[in-house]
Amino acid sequence: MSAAHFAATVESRRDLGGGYFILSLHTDAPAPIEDTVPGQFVMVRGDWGRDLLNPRAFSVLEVDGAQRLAILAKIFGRGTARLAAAEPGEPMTVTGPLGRGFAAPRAGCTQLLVAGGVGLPPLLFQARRAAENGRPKAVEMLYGGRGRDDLVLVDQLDAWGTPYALATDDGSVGREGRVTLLLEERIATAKAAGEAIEILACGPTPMLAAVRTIGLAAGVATYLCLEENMACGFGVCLGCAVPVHGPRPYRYCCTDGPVFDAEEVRWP
Amino acid sequence: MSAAHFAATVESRRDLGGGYFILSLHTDAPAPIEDTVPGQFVMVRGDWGRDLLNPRAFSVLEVDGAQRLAILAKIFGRGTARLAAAEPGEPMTVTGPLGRGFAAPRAGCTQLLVAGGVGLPPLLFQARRAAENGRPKAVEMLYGGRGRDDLVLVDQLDAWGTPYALATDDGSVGREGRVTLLLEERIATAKAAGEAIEILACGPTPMLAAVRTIGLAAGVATYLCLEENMACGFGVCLGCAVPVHGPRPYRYCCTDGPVFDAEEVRWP
Amino acid sequence: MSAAPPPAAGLAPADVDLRTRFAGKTLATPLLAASGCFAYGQQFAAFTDLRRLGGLVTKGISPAPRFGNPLPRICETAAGMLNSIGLENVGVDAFLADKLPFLRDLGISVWVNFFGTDFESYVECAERLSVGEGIDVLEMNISCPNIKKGGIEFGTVPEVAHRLTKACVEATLLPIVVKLSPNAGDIVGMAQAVAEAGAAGVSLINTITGMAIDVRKRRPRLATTYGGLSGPAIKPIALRMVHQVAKALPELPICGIGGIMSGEDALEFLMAGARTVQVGTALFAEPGAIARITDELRSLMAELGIPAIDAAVGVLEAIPPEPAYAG
Amino acid sequence: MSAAPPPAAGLAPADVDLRTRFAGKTLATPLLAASGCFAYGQQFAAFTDLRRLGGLVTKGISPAPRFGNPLPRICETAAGMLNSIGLENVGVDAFLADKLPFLRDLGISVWVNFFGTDFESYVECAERLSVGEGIDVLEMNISCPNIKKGGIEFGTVPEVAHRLTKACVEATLLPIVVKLSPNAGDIVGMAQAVAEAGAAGVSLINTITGMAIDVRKRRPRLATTYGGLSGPAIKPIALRMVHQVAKALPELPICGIGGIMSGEDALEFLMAGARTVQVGTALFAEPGAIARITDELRSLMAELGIPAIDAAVGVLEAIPPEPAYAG
Ligand SMILES: Cc1cc2nc3c(=O)[nH]c(=O)nc-3n(C[C@H](O)[C@H](O)[C@H](O)COP(=O)(O)OP(=O)(O)OC[C@H]3O[C@@H](n4cnc5c(N)ncnc54)[C@H](O)[C@@H]3O)c2cc1C
Ligand SMILES: Cc1cc2nc3c(=O)[nH]c(=O)nc-3n(C[C@H](O)[C@H](O)[C@H](O)COP(=O)(O)OP(=O)(O)OC[C@H]3O[C@@H](n4cnc5c(N)ncnc54)[C@H](O)[C@@H]3O)c2cc1C
Ligand SMILES: Cc1cc2nc3c(=O)[nH]c(=O)nc-3n(C[C@H](O)[C@H](O)[C@H](O)COP(=O)(O)O)c2cc1C
Ligand SMILES: Cc1cc2nc3c(=O)[nH]c(=O)nc-3n(C[C@H](O)[C@H](O)[C@H](O)COP(=O)(O)O)c2cc1C
Ligand code: FES
Ligand code: FES
Repeated sequence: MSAAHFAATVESRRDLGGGYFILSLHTDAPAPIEDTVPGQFVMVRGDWGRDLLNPRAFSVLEVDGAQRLAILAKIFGRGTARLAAAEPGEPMTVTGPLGRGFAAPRAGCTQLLVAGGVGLPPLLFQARRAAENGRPKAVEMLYGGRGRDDLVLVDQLDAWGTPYALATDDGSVGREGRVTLLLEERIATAKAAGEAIEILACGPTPMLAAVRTIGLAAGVATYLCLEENMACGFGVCLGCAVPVHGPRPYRYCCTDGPVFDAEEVRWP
Repeated sequence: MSAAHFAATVESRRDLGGGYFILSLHTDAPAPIEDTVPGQFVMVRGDWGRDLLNPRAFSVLEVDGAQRLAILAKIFGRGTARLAAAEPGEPMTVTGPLGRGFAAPRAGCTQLLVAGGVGLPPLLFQARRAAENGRPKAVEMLYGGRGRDDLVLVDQLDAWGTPYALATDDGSVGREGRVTLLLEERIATAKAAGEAIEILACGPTPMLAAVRTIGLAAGVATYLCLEENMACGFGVCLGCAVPVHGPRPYRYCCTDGPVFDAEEVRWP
Repeated sequence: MSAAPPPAAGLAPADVDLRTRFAGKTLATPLLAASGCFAYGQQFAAFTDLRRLGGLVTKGISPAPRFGNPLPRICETAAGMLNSIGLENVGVDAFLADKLPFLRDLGISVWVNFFGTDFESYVECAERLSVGEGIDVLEMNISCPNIKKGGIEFGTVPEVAHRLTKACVEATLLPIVVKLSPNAGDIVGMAQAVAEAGAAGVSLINTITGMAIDVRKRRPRLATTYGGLSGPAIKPIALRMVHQVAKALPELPICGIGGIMSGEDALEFLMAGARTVQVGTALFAEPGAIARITDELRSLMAELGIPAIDAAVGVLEAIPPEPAYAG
Repeated sequence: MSAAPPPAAGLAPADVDLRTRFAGKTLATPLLAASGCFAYGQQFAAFTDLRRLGGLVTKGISPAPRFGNPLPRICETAAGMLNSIGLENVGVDAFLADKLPFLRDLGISVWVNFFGTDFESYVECAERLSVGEGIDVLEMNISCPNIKKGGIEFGTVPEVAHRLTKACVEATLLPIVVKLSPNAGDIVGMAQAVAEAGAAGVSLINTITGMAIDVRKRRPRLATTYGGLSGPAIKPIALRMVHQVAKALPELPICGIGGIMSGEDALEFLMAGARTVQVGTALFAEPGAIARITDELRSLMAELGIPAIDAAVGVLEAIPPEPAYAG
């Protein structure tokens, strides 16, 4: 494992509205941040006393050299509420980068990045890497949320030249309806054109379940970035079991994932 | 009881060195702050989550109108460490003013205020009131600490014209030795001069025990401001029992005290 | 859309009916102040409107006054506190004469917590309290972690608890709710024993015996060495015991206690199977905690579309099973 | 004076001797990693120097591999967490072949936690583990809150625990340390029963059965409904049990466990009577916690003038009595 446990400080916090915020962390410790693969995550914890014991898992949104990384989070419970109030200079501990990320886009095969709500960060990171490598169009983002407030950082896709389509439940931006609608149409187009595609998805579990069903039905390779309750993040507590088909009934979100082949996941 | 439970915010924090600090609190709630008697205390708690459950007790150092009060504290454990890091604007809850304070100086009887370390605040408040009432010399402060860092706010006594004498264990300021040395000498002078005196003391328990022994032996009325572990501060948890002589073996620091007649206290 | 729609299941908070029945009486809300954390109520009048409580449980009363344990009696622990107050109280006579009239006049449910130092004095206490007007429930404390004589067996051996409960039930016309000790190995066995002896319900849980050490002084932090642990730290244990007893004895009314600090905590206990709950330690830091928790419970039930307490009690569903593993 | 004098009792941290003896072996420090919180050790090598540990306890091993419980398996509580991992493990054979060699080579004390699903498989497991080279202690887990069969009685009925311990002690030459369940009503009775059966010591405590509820989903937060509570929340209960057993059975070596997060916590357990301690939950947030706690323990002992572990174990004094009350 090429992860480290290191001290960091909050460099900045940028509020995006709707409870979303970006936390940039800086470290002086030697940490293998630079090698982070999109889909990998970090465990983050502030100076929270004995009340909130365990760190929280966040996909890496972006890295900058060996000393800076950013996460994008949404206020959910106590931990994310604390992070949303973190001020520059506040100390944090970070373990990571952890887990296995997404494969890079292969030549001639477009990756459809299906993002729902707070599932955006690993996919935005994937899009950024593709753009940095001069291939912004090797990926296409399909991004859905409940409303306008749930679609953040879209301007970055514009800047990189990443193709994208949006959907909102309330129709306030992009297509009205679920992001899976966009996915179904895009698969249909690809099939019609004989275009090679694969699906990378991250978001709420019901969305991932729908993406899985669609992907498997269409015979398209589908990779899901999953979230399970985690205590450690590095394969020790065995809390983050993911039910799978195969030689053993469970694999682990933190070490075997968080990215899993949709075929493998034992979901209804 | 004329106490209230109210929300307040930190107005300022002034660090005095040696772990001592003054926290000024401001409230917009109707609170009977103005009527506080020196020796009364408040229970203070920050937004500490579920880890540090109970508020901490602090003698009132000073009040300013109906909306401002200050405490002087020293970093001891987790709670005082949190308070020592509190920033202006931080929300606090306060219960108070609580307990029974010191009697005001009577005409013709000098109050010797024996303060040890963090026992200063109620006695400094007593001195302030005497000065405000135009009788700064109705009290005399005998103030002791381990070293220079433990004697804070002495400039206020100068400003008010309050007579005082200092003692430090290491001799860095004032008399070398315990504050009880000053007390014994002062009692001797008073006896010799036929001067009427009484003793008001606050500080670490061993100091209070010594003051009690000296006061009782000399037949001088002696009042001790005690500290016991408190959960509520208003007579409900029964945690803050003080062993006493009299009809019942215990009285309560928070409601019967914190100021007790030394004769009543059942100490060795 | 210009305005966010109300949540699908939404109700107006004012439409939520917080009334609950327990031991034959109706309480305006399921929230009571716990024994030992509310004294005899007067002190709270300065801080909060006592009429907003569903009810209150007095400090434990014994036949004769008791003076309590040496100090230190309390200390804080992670998300909790230890106490060894020693069941200090004014005794039955002074309680009936000096304390009860104030409580009776509040118009909320009055539960009197009581105990004895041996079998006979338990029965005597129940008997003598029965003359008190305005008492709704006698809550019998069989845990008594802080008194030496008798305490342990009453609270941990089902047969002994059965005999004691039976004798007290026969000594009074008031409903007896038995407050069980979490230190008992078999909480369901204890609940069953007291239910069969005629208890009108059980209160779950009392404090759990614990200890803390001052390493600098090389001494226990409490003069009695051990004390009772309360606060959010024990909530998971309390919830588990409530759930176990509710499953095993669905007809037995349960009053849930342990670490309740919020409306959500209270709803957890209701869903686990409690019909009323008590708030203890939270009152020290926030004398008005019960009014706040009541408001939170009402809003949360409205948000979740739960119209009444009955619709919350014991409604837990199991987590749906995973698809079978075929290897 | 220009420089502050060292505290009267002061010692140089380097002069503090952290060695301790347990079950016939000497450990370099009293701090071990707790079972289930350290897996089989490899993962920690990336984060911390494993040689700084006094020892480690493996995840619980059963004769055959086990796959564990459905999810969710963990959730956080106030100053604690619940888990229902289900004693997932690789089984004896894979453990001996794939995991033990790495551990043996660390040069620290290796304790193998084990359990069975019934009487025979406990004995079988002890027997089959005995061939493993480099194992110092077999820690027998009789708590098993998360497995259905057998678990409960082994951990709560002294006679049953006695029989089981005796059979396992006879099946191996390795010392057997029995890890007791805090869910037992009478912890001293349990300790005595296993000591008389030949246990070389006891580990105190395993997790306490607890529960949490997701009120929005109306479901338990764990798929198994109940799970084991660990973390600082349980420390006062663990300390009390260690102290009770140490008082009753002063000769029985005790390994203290429950919510240890700091050197001061560890010293509390030593003073209560433990000769070694284990750190569990703290390792999740801070994989290097044991090295930090070791440093803190060393400094604190130096500050307090305690030169060696033996001088800390069980040294508690009572709080001096108050002067008599004459009325
Ligand atoms: C691999 C991975 C990557 C993630 N990436 C992101 C991200 O980039 N941005 C983001 O906002 N969120 C992300 N999450 C979810 C994030 O970890 C949870 O929202 C967060 O833990 C909630 O913590 P809380 O204290 O606010 O909530 P609480 O409900 O107070 O948390 C209590 C406990 O539940 C656990 N928990 C609650 N929700 C989740 C969840 N959805 N997944 C895992 N554990 C949970 C927490 O870890 C904690 O132990 C990720 C989760 C995983 C597993
Ligand atoms: C009436 C009264 C007036 C006080 N006035 C002052 C003051 O003006 N300035 C000041 O600095 N301190 C004062 N104290 C002491 C102050 O309350 C403690 O220093 C403080 O509670 C320590 O909290 P902590 O969280 O830092 O320590 P911790 O050790 O973490 O506290 C743990 C628990 O122990 C209790 N505790 C610890 N030490 C004391 C103590 N000495 N007295 C009472 N409870 C204690 C705390 O309330 C808390 O519940 C006063 C205490 C009382 C009872
Ligand atoms: C200081 C204190 C005193 C208590 N006294 C009593 C008592 O006299 N009788 C009783 O049955 N329970 C007593 N209890 C237990 C509480 O009623 C309650 O069962 C326990 O504290 C758990 O609830 P909590 O976590 O909300 O405090 C006391 C608790 C505390 C903290
Ligand atoms: C995730 C997890 C898994 C555990 N697995 C085991 C186990 O396999 N065998 C065992 O005896 N104890 C197990 N325990 C209990 C711990 O070893 C320890 O007794 C308990 O967690 C209390 O210590 P702590 O508060 O330091 O975590 C486990 C604890 C946790 C949190
Ligand atoms: S989070 Fe601990 S094993 Fe995955
Ligand atoms: S602090 Fe609660 S009674 Fe005094």
